[in-house]
Amino acid sequence: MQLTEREEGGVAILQPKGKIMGGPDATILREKIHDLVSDKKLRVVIDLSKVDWMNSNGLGILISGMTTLRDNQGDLKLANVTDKIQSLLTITKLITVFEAYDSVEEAVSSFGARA
Amino acid sequence: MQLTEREEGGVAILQPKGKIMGGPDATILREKIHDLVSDKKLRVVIDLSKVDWMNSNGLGILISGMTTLRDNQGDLKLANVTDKIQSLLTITKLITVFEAYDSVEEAVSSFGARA
Amino acid sequence: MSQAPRDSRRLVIPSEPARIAQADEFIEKALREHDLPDGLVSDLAIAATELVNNAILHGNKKDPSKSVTILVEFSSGVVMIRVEDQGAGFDPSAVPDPLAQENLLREVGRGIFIVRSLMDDLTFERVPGGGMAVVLRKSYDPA
Amino acid sequence: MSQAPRDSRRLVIPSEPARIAQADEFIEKALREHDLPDGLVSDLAIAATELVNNAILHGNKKDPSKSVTILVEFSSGVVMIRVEDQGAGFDPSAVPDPLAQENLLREVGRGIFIVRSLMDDLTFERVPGGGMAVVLRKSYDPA
Ligand SMILES: Nc1ncnc2c1ncn2[C@@H]1O[C@H](COP(=O)(O)OP(=O)(O)O)[C@@H](O)[C@H]1O
Ligand SMILES: Nc1ncnc2c1ncn2[C@@H]1O[C@H](COP(=O)(O)OP(=O)(O)O)[C@@H](O)[C@H]1O
Repeated sequence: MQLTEREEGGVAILQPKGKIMGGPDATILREKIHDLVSDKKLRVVIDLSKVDWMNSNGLGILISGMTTLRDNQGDLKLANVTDKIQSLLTITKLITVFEAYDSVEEAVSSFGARA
Repeated sequence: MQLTEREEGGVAILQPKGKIMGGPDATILREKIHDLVSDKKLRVVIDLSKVDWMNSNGLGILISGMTTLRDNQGDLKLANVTDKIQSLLTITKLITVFEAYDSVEEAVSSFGARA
Repeated sequence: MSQAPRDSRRLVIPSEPARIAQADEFIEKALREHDLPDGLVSDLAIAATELVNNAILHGNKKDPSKSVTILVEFSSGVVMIRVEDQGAGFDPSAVPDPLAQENLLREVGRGIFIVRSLMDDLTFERVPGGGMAVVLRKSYDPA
Repeated sequence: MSQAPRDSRRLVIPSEPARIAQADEFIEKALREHDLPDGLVSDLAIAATELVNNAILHGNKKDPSKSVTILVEFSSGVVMIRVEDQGAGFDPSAVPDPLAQENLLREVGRGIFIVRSLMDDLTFERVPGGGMAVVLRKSYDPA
């Protein structure tokens, strides 16, 4: 997994790329989330369009990112959930836990006006 | 900061040693907490007896450890809070947030019977 | 229907979390050589990496002196992947239900559930002399 | 009361988070050479490391090509520590109250509050040409 970051309208957009399968992946994303918390960038969108596939490790990363941000008065939302990931979210019932949008733009604007 | 770990009655006891001032300290403790979560060791005591002092970084580490464990159905409690740390917890009102015990034994037994 | 000849491949890795990518590459290469379609390759890769992660983390507890053995076998339109560790083993029936409301926000505990959902079959064996072997199977359309 | 001669020391570090330990060592060494008691040394080390962390993380945003300058001065029973970065500066009055109920469980946001609590005085200056200088003062009993 590679991770790139950009900002749009006061929202941080993280784009993981490749496969999320374990090993160093969780550490990379966890440290990034904690950097964002320290920088008070508490509104985060994960753009999943470039993720080939993920296993339960990837799901765990998304959950811990979301709970960490919520614990710090922020939130994490998903954008561009691929069919493969959608079906994992469905069978694990995580679909009920995440807010997901069809595009980064929609996810960003769901946060409302810049704080 | 150095970190050692032991187990007692189904409870993981982490003992940081030295000063907790930032830099790599937070990463070390965060990765340890996540290893514990992955190993389903969800009852954790932090023994502060060997900590010379900590700044707000140390307080942040304790908070994120506690919230991460609680998000995963576990908990984090403090033992052997030194006078210096006690006064930091008091002025920051974090004293109302943490469960603290005078000894590791009391903190361990506060978790009740082994799950 | 022509029966493809049996193909059996083995990889042994030390129990380091970063080795997961090597295991995945080995498995995906074998699957692609048997012309499995993309969707099936990724389902199998998802499932197999779950088992390898478990063997490294839970079985061998990241002890690099302990190894994980991965066996991939193709025969009669079924791919079998067997992941063996040198750990203490475990009781799969004791794993908590990841769909229970109180577990939904936990970071971990969905691996075996996902493997069961994606594969046709999942079995657990204790290896004589210690360790656990977990075996998944999935049918495919042999070329 | 004899007035100790003014002692002024400077350390310049690149903006890498791991440099915090070097900054702490530099500061504590100066404080101990002036025979400050243990309790005061640790209060000053706590406060000073807050400012250095802020300069590295928030001011210079971990850009290792930007430096943090730490000045420690003793004069007339007052120790002054000045931490200067090359960042964009900030408005200290806009920092949220860490004691507000909704902020209690946040990981960050207590640094400046703690420095104010432990020290006698804390001032913020914009450095001409950009950057922020944060200055703390604490009185002590000169030997
Ligand atoms: N190879 C193994 N050796 C020992 N224990 C295992 C093994 N595989 C799985 N387990 C146990 O089963 C539990 C559930 O595994 P799994 O469903 O993959 O979720 P996770 O790995 O995220 O905890 C693990 O927490 C562990 O206790
Ligand atoms: N040197 C600095 N340059 C720019 N911004 C700063 C600086 N120091 C502090 N800040 C701002 O003030 C906020 C509060 O700082 P502080 O109370 O030390 O808490 P924390 O560093 O944990 O966020 C920081 O989040 C940052 O926005």
